[in-house]
Amino acid sequence: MIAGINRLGTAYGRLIDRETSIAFTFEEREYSAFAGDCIAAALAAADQWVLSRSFKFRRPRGILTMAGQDSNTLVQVGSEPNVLADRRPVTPALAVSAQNYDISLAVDAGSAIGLFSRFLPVGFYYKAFYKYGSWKFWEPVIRNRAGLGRIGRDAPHGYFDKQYLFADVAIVGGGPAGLSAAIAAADSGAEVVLIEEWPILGGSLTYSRFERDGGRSVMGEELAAEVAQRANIRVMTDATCSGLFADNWLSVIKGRRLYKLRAKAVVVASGSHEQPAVFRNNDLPGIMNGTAAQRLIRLYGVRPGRKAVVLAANDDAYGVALDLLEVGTAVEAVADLRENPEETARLRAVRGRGVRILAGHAVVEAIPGAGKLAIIGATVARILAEGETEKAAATFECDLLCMSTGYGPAGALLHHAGASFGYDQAANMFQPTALPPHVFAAGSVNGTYRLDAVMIEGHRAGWAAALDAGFASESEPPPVTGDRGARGLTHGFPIFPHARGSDFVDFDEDLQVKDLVAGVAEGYDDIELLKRYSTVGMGPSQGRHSAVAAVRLLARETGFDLAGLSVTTQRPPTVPEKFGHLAGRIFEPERHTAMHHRHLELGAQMMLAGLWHRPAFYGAKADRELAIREEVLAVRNNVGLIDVSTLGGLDIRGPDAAEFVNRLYTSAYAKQPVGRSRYVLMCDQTGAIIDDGVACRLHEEHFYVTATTSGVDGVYRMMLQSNAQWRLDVDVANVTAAYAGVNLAGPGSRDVLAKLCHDVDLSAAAFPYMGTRLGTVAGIPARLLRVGFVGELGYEIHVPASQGEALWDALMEAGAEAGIRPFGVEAQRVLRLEKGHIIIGQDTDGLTHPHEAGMARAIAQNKPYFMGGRSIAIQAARPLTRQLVGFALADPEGPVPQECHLTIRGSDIVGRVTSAVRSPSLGKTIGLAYVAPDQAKLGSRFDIRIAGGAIVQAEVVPLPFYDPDNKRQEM
Amino acid sequence: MKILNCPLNGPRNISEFAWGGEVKAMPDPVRCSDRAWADYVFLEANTAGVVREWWCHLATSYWFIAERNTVTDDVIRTYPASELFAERIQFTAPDKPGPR
Amino acid sequence: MPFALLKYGLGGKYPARRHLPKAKDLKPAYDVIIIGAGGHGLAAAYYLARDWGITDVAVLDKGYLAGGNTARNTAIIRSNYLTPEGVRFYEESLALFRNLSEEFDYNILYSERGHFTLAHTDAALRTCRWRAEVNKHLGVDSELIFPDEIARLCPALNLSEDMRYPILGALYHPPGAIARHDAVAWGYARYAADQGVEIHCNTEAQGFVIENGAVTGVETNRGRIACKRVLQAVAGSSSRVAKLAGLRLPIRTIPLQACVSLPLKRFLDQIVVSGSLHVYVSQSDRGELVMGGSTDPYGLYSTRSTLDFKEGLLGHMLELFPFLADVKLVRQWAGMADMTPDFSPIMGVTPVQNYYIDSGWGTWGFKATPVCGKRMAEMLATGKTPDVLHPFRLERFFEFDQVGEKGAASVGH
Amino acid sequence: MAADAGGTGLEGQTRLSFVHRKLVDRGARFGLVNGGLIAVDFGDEAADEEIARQMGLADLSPLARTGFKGAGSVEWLASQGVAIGAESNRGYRQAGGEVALRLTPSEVLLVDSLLAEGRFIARLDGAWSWGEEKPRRPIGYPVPRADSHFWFALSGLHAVEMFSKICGVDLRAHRFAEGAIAQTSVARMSGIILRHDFAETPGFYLLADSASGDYLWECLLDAMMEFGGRPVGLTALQMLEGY
Repeated sequence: MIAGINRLGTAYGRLIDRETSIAFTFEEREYSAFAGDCIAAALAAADQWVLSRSFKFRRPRGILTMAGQDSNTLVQVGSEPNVLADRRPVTPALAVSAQNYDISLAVDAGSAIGLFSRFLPVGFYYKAFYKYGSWKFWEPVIRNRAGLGRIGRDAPHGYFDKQYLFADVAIVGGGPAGLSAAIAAADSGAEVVLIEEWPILGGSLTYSRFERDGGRSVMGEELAAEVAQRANIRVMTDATCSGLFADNWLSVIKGRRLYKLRAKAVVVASGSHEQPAVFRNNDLPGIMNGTAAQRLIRLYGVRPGRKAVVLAANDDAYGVALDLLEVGTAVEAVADLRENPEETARLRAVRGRGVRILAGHAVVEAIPGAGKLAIIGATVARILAEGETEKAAATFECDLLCMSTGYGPAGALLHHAGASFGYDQAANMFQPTALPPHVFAAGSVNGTYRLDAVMIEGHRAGWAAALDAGFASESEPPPVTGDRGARGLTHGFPIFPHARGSDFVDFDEDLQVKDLVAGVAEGYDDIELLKRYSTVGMGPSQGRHSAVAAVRLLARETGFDLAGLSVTTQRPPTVPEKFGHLAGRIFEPERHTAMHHRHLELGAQMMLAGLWHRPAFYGAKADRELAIREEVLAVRNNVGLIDVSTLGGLDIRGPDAAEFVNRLYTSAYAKQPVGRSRYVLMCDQTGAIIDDGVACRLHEEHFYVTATTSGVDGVYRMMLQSNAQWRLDVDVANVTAAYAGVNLAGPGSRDVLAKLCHDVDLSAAAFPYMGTRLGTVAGIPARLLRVGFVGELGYEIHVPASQGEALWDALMEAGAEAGIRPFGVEAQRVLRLEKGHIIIGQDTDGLTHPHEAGMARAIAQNKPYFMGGRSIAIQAARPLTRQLVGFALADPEGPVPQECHLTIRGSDIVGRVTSAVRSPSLGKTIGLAYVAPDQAKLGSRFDIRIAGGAIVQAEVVPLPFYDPDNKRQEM
Repeated sequence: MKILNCPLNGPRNISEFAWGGEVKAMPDPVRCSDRAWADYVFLEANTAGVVREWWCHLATSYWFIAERNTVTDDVIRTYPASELFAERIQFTAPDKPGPR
Repeated sequence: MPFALLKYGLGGKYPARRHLPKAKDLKPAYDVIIIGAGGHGLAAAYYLARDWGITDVAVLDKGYLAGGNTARNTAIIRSNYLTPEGVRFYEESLALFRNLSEEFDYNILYSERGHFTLAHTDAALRTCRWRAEVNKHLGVDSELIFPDEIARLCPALNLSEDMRYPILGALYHPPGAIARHDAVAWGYARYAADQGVEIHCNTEAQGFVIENGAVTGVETNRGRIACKRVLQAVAGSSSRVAKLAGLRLPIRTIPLQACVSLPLKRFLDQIVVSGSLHVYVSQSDRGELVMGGSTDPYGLYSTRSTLDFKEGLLGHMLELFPFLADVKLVRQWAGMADMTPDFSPIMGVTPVQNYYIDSGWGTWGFKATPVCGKRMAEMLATGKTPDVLHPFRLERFFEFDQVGEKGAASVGH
Repeated sequence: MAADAGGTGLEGQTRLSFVHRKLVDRGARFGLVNGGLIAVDFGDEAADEEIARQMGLADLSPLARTGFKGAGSVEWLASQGVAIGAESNRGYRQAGGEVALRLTPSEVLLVDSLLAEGRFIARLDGAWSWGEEKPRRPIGYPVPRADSHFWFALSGLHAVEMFSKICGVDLRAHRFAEGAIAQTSVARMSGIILRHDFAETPGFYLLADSASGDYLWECLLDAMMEFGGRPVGLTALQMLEGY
C-alpha cells in the first residue's frame, strides 16, 4: 500500500478525516486515502500526479483546477467512464484506472502521435483521408483512437430517482456571496434553498488566503453558522446545480437523485474559474492553477510540490506563494507578467522570504521530465510586447508551477437563463451586462472580487431576490460602492505562443495556438465558426478555460475589438449529468382491464394496444397459428368470449346530444331511435378517417358512443375542444375505464346469455341486430349491444369495471357446457376481415378519405356541417387515386401476402395490402388492398408482390367475404 | 420548465398541458371557396410574436386560451374559451343538396 | 500518413489556402439572391455556379455562416422513406453525398453506419414493412428484420421481452450514414465562393420589393439590393421570411432538441431510431453519443433548451441501452423545425413570381442538402419544376394532394 | 369477517378492487364492506396503524363513491342536501364524514366516509333520473366514479415528501391545506389528489384511472420504500380517525 508521503500536518485538510483510512486501487496498485479524500488528492498525497492521457496527442495529464472543472482528471472508476478524479470521493475498494492509453499510463504507444502533431493541423481530418474512398479505411483507425472512457454492456443500472423541490429564493453557491444572500433572503421571510457543490460551505473562504481581520476561514464558518440558525434556509451541500431553465426551474444533482427545484427568484453566486496561462508544455502534470494548489493544501492536506515557480499576474499569486512556503514548498521564483506589480503586503512578505520576484517576466516554456510525466523546470523570460518575450531566458528547477494570472466568471447558469455578457476592458474579463427577470447575480460571477464588496453584494442580491419573490423587508441594504476588486486580477493576454508549439489553448482537445491562428487564417473568423472548425471549447470542460483565450487570439488575428466579441453561448448542463440521473425511475403507465388476471391465468399471450395489455391469443407461443384458428372456429360454429374493455366509451348527454354527434360523425343521427345502435365514422378537418365505432342511443338525450382503443382519448379531447367553440347544451364523459366489456359471440351466444340475463327479452324480434338494451347479467347492471364486428350472433356486454371479473367468470361458467372459448385480438382480426370490416390505422393511413376506403355510404348528404365534410366533398369531386377493395387469391393454396406487401402494375406501385389471411371459415386467402381505381371493379385482377419478390395474382371480390347477406349476425 | 396558469387549476408545469395550436376562424364550410377552405385547413399564420392559441389541461381535459409570445415564450394571459366563444354556433344547411 | 497531411506538415506556414472568403461590400444588384447561408442555400449557390454557370449570386444570412439548423442537426443521412416520391428524392441525395468529399477536395467525414428503425408495436412493424417494400421496389437497400437478426447486427440493443415496449422488429437500412454537417456547408461555401458567388453574413433580409406580382429586390439591414430571382432557404424561419413576401405557408415552427455525451470508446457503430420511444442515437467519430428525440410539444421560435426533453429522452435511451446509466451527458442544444401537415418539404414556385421557396423540412433537412440545392438551382436556372420536386410543390395543399411521410416520421431521423 | 381472497366464496357479484391481486400478494385480509371486498388489514391492525402514522398506503377502491357533472349538477346536489362550497378544486366534508370534491364549477365527485356505510352515495345515485318533464330542468348527469377511478389513501408524516417524488405540485401543508384538491399528473398519470387528514395524521386521497391501478400501486410502493412505507388496511385508517 502506497502511503501519503505528501500529506501535511493536521493543521491542513479540513475535508479529510484522518481517523478513517480507506484502501483503493489506481492502475491496479493499492493506495490508501482518508475519508473525505477525492481520488486525485489521495493519489497526489502518494506522489502519483499523472491521472490520464489527453484526447488527441495522448499527453500525460494531471491536476489543473482541483475543482472538477477540467478534463485532465477524467478517470475510469470500475465500469463508470469519465469520472472527475478531483471531485469523486474515495470509497472503500474503489477501482480506479486511467483513461486513453494503449500500453500503460506511464508509457503510451499512442503518444508517439504527439511527435507528428505538426502533421495534424487544426481540422486535419477535413484535409485528408478521403481520396479514392480511403475514408472507409481511415475512419475506423481514427474512431478506435478517439473517445475517452470505456463502457461495457455489463455495466449495472443503479437506482436513480427524482424529487421536486420548491423555494421562494434559490441560491446557487455557498461562498461568501451566496451565504450573505441566503441570510438576507431568509431574514426577509423567504423560504430559501442554498445549493453548494462542495461538502462544506464557505467557497473560496475554505481554501484561499484572506488576511482580513487576521482570520482566513473563520469568516466562512461564521457565515455558515448564521445560515444554520435560520429555519427557513434549506442547505444542500454536495449538490450541483446543473441547469437553470425557463421560469426558474433548476436541476440539482445530489447523490443518486435529481432534484427539480422551482424557485420564484434565483441568486447565482457560482463564483469564478481561474484561467490558465498559455506557454509551451503548459499542460504537463505539476502545472496547476494557484487555487488548485491552495485546495490541495487547505482541503486535503496535501503538499502540491517540493519546488515551485509561481506565474503571477495578480496579488492572489503572492497568497499562493505564501501558502506554498508555509507548507515547506520552496518557491524558486515568482514570474510576474505585470511590469510594475503593486507593492502589497503579500508581495513584500514573499520578497521578505527571499523569493526572487521577476516583474515583467513570463514563463515561456515548461521543461518536461522523462515521458512528459512531470515538470522538472520552468523557463522564464522578460516580456517585450503582448505575447512576446526576449530570447534570453533563465530556467528554474521545479516540480510545481502555479498559475495565478486571472479569472473568468463561472457564468454558465446565467447563460442558460439568457443573460448577456460583455468584455470589461478595465478588468480584462467577460462579465454579465444584463440579467433576465427574477435572476440575480452576486460575487465574482458578477465581477465582484473584493471580499467585503462581495458580501455587501450578496446581501443585497438576497434581499432583492426575496423582494422579487414577494417578501418585502423594512430596510433596503446598501449597494456596493467603490472598487469591486475586479481590476488588476486578470491579465489581458497571458498567452505566449511558442515556435515549437505545445502551447495549449484547449487541453481537452489538444489545441495549440497555431491551430486557432490557422483556423482564423482559413476564414473561420467568427468565434462560432472557429469553435466548430477547431472544436475549441467542445470538450468535456466546455471551454471553461479555453473560450476566453480563443477569443483573445481571434481578436488579435482579425484585429477585431475584444469589446465587440462574445464568448460562445454556454449550454446546459454546467457539469456532465449521468443518464441515470436524467432518466430516474422511468415512469411508463400501463393499463389493465378488469379481466386482465383471468387472461393470464388462462395462458393468454398478451400484446400492447396503446397503454393497454390485451390477449393476442390463448395458448403457447408455439401454437399461435393453431390457437387463432381454433378461436375463430369456436366463434363461427359455437360461442366465444373476448374482452373488449379497452374499446373507448363516451357518454354524450343533453338536449343537443344528437346534434353534437351529427357534427362529429359522418352519418345522420338525429332520427336514430332510442334502443338502436349505428356505425359512426369520424374524419379530421382534412377529410382523413381518424376513428370509428358505434353510437347507441340509450335515451332521447343520451348517446353511448364507442371509439377505438388508441383513439378514444384524442377523440374525447377533440369533442371537448369542439364544444368549447360550439357551446351546445351537451355533456361529454369519457367512461372507458369505468366499463368492462365483453363480446359474447357465436351461434350459441344467445343460449349462454339467457342463463344469466332474465330482465331482457333476448329473442331476435324483441332485441334485433343493432339493438341496444339496459339490463342485468348475472345480477350486474349492464349495457347490452347487438353488434356484428365478427359477423355472428353476438352481444357486447358492458358492466361496471369493478364487476368485470365477476361477469367474465359468470359467462365462462354459463358457457362451460356449450364449450365456450375465450378468443383474442388475433382471432377477432380474422373474423372481422372475413366480414370485410376495416380497422382504422391498419386498413387506412394518415391520408385515407372515406371514398377511397369505400365508405361513401357512411357519408350523410345535406347535413349543415360535420367535421371534415367540406374536405371530403372537395376530394370526392376529384378523380380517385386509389381504392380499397376486397380480394381473394386466385390460388387458394398459394402463399399468403403480408400486410403492407405492395400491389404492383408494371413498374408502378399502385397500392398495398392492408389485411390478408388464409380464412379458416372460407378455406381461401382473402384480404383488403389498395388498387388503382380502374382495377377496383369486381372480378378484375391485380398483382401483389409477396415476400421474396414473387408476384401473386388477386381477384377483386365482393364484401363481405363471409355470410354476404349477413344472416348469421342477424339471427 | 415553463409554468402555464390554467384558468381552472392555477399555475402548473407546462408538461401538464397539450398545445392546441393557433385559434383559427373557420370560414363558412358550405359557401366558402375550395381555396379558402384549404387555406383554413392547412395553412398557418405561424406568427413570430404574440399569438392566441388553444391549450388543454390534460388531467382535467379543460380547454382554454393562452396569449403567448412565440419568440420569448412569455405567456401574456390565459382565460376561459368562453371569453372568445360566448354564443352557440349554428350551422345552416346548403342552399341546394350536396357541395358545389 | 496521407500525403495531404505531409504537405500541411512540411509546408511550413499553413494554411495552403483560405477556405472561406473575406467579407465584401454588397453590389447594388444580383441575378440571384439566396436568403439563408445554411447548407441548402449554399448548395443551391454551388450548383447554380457548377451546373449552370450562374455566379452573379449573393447568399445572405442574418447570422454567421451555416449557423442555423445546419449547425444544430444530428447529421443523419438515409433514403428509407415511405412514399415513392420521398424515396426517389432522398436516394438522389445519398448519391450526391457519397461523392462530396472528392468533389469538394474536403472531407465531410461521410460514414455509412447502417440505420435501424425499431418497431415496438405491430402497427410500427407494419409501417416498417411498408417502407421496406417501397424502398426495395425503388432499388433502395432496406429490409424488415426481427430480433434474432437485430441482435446479430446491433448487439448493444436491449432485446429483452420484459421491456415495457419490447423490440418486435426493425427496418434495417444499410446505407444509413452520418457526416460532419458543418463541413458539408463549408465545402459548398468554399467552392461557390471560388466561382464568384458572394456570401454576406450578418446581412438580414427585412423586406422584398415586389412589382406587379414579381420580386425585384430585397431590403436588407445593409440597404436595398435589386435582383431577378430570389430563393428563400431559411429553415426554422420560413414563415417569417415568407411573410415579408406576403406569403402564408402550411408550417408550424417547433423546436427540435438534441444532446451529446462525453466521448466514449467506440461501442456503437449503427444509427438507432425508435419511433415509439422517441429516440435516435449514433456515436460520432469523436466517440460522443449524439442523441435526439421528437420535436418539442409546442411551437416556438427559440433555441432554448429544456430539462424535460433530456428526462424523457434518456429514460428511453436506458430502456434501449440499460448499461449506459453511468454515462454522462455533456451538452444539449436546439434548432427550429418547420413542421408541415404531411411531414414532407415544400419546394418550388410561389404565388410571387420569381420567388422560390425551399422550406418545410421538419426534422430532416440536412439529408436533403445536396439534392435540394441541385434541383432548386435547376429550377432557378430553367424556371421549370424538375419532376423529382413536383410532388413537393406548395400548391399540393390546395389540391388535397399531400405526400404522406408521417409514417416515416414518428421521430424524424 | 376476514375472508380468503383468492377463494370464490365472497367474490360472486361483489365489487373487487382494481388492485385486488396486489392486495392478495401482500397478504391482505379481506372483509365484505357494503358490497365490496376490501382489505381490512395486513395481518396486524396495530402494526398497520403504526405504519399508517408514518407512511401507509390503503386501497379504498371497493368503497362507495359517485359523481355528477354538467349544467345544474351542483345546484341539484345542494337540493339533495349535499354541502358544497363555491370554490372549485376543494373537498367539502359532509356531516357523515363523506366528502364532496368539487372538481369544476359543474362537476362533483363524492366519496364515502371511512365508516363505509354507503347510504349517502346510494341515496344520491337513486335520486337521479331523466324525469318526464319537458324541457328537462338541468340537473347534471351521473358519472360512474366508483368504476372509472381507483381510490387510494396515503397517510403519515412522510406522505408529503413521498408525493414530491412523483408529483410536481407543491403539496406541503402550508401550500396545500386540508380540503385542497390538485388534479394533476402523478407518475405520468392523471390523478385527483385531495388533502384529507386522518385526525392528527396527515393524509391524502388519490383517485385515478382504475385501469392503471396496478401500475400506480407499484410506483407508490417504490416511492415510499425509503420511508419504510407499506400497504395498510381500512381498519388502520378507521383507528386513526378514532372510529
